[in-house]
Amino acid sequence: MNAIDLLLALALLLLAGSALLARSVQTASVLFIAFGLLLALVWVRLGAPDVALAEAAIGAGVAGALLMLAASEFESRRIGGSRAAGPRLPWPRPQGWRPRWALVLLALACAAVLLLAVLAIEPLAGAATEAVARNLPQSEIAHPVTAVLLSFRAYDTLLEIAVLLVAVVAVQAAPAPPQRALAHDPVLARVAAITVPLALLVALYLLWAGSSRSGGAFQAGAVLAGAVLLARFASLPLDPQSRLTRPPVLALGLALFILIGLVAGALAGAALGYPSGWVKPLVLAIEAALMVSIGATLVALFGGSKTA
Amino acid sequence: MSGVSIWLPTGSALVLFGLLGMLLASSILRKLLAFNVMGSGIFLLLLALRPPGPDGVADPVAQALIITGIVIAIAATALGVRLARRYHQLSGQTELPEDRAATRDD
Amino acid sequence: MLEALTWLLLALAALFFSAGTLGLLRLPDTLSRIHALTKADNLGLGLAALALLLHAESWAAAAQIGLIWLLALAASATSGYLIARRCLLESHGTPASTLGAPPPGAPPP
Amino acid sequence: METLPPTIPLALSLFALLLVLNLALGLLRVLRGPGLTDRLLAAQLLGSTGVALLLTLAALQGWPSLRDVALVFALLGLLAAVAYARLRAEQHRA
Repeated sequence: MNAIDLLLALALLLLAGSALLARSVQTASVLFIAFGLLLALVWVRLGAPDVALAEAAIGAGVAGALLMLAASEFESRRIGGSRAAGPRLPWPRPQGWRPRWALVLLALACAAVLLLAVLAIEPLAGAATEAVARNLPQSEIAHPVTAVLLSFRAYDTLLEIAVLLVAVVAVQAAPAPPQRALAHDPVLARVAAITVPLALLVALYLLWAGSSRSGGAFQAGAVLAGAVLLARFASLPLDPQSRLTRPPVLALGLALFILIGLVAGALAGAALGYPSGWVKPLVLAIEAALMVSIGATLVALFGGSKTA
Repeated sequence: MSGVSIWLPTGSALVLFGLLGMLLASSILRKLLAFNVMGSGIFLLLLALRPPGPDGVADPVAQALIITGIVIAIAATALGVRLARRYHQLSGQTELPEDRAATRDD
Repeated sequence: MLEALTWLLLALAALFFSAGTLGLLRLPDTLSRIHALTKADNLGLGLAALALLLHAESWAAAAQIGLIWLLALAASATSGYLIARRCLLESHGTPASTLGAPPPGAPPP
Repeated sequence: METLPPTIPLALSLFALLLVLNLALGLLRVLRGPGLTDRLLAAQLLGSTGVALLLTLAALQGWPSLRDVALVFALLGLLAAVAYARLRAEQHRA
């Protein structure tokens, strides 16, 4: 089994290095997607399927597509020759960057210190794991990660959703450049017509699965966003008016979280607590709202839609 | 134990790659990409320092922290990408002025 | 019997995956490499899925494995088509006028 | 899993190792591949081999949730290719 880990680690470093050294930013973003998928496999090897789900959907899928969109925008103008910045190669610069040795040495020193530090740390074998396992029956949520996210450390998640909302407000404040409409592709349209509903179903399934095993609002929201983006790339008329990315939908998750946190918390005697017996429906309600808001947020972060 | 310790050097190396990328790359998008690679390295260290229990499942607190981290990273990346696109739209540049100056001096 | 069948299916799957990798390593041009990857690897995936179906713990799990295989098949066929098309367009220089023309029903780009 | 016949875990482990080996070798080729398109094959490679690896590990370790990860992999491999092909198509028409 260690051979698998070793090969995965080598492949991961290889992909990270080549993504950073790639000649064009487009190539770099393509390799970054592969890096994210490989990292998801590494999470699986480390026993963290929840993280693997989030990484595959958000880290590889949405982040990669985001970088790819910007890269194609930047490089298309360059190839189109509309820039007056003097003669240039089709790609930014042969190597992308030139080494400056002082900085390289500084970074090497930082990494060396980091490695020495983490090697010196005695791994905390299961202290938190035991604490979670001990309190799990009391939380009435079967899956430990979901219990941590929505019960034990619910304030963390609440603030995280608030950060997402702030980010999307900031992104929408900077207007996106207009996007060109995509031509119709019959093969893609047919495949997407089957895949998109399936992806929506998978999102619901992950949401439901989160209460008993890996899954939950974040992963489900990311798959939802992936489905909407896929529909957009295939010029399918899913959400043609961009209703999904309007403010009420974006704020729904945070609003319901706060509301339930206060009302149910008052009944339970602690803010963000849940009265016993009501935990499962309340958590599921919060997660459903979070899924919709997170999906909408990721789509909104991606930028304005333009239908053909 | 030995299975986990492979990931400590791997995570540190990813942090190094990300750091180098953020310091040396001139294009904004490359810097964002490097930022994400560096973040992945940190997450890897976080989880590698909490070895999985007897059932093979990793520490749920560390998992929850990393999931939160991934979501925050995408929010920051998206904001950076949008600002870069806006900057490109207004100035036609894909690099910040100080990076352009630095690479021109070399 | 079940055991022997599993070994056989996994061995065949391994053979196809290896063939796909060999094709990726040795074939001369991009289009052939796409072909090696999308065909051989998916056959390998199908055989592996069949082997794992034999040991699925429930009907739901078996259905999920089948669904994943179908989805991977559709995804890889579509991606293969899209990538190959893009590759062709790029190797032909001025793409929009020849191969990249949108179909009659589509709005003008 | 305890219900598996004795030699099956061995077969699955060997198969998983072989898949990772294929993955690493294939990646080498993809990284050296001359064209930009060759690089996208990295995502493709991870799509098919990654799904197979996840399904194998799901059976080997008895974690059904790994099949959910495989499902997401299959869906997102498509998204990557589509985004790439569509966005570049746009670029060439510009």
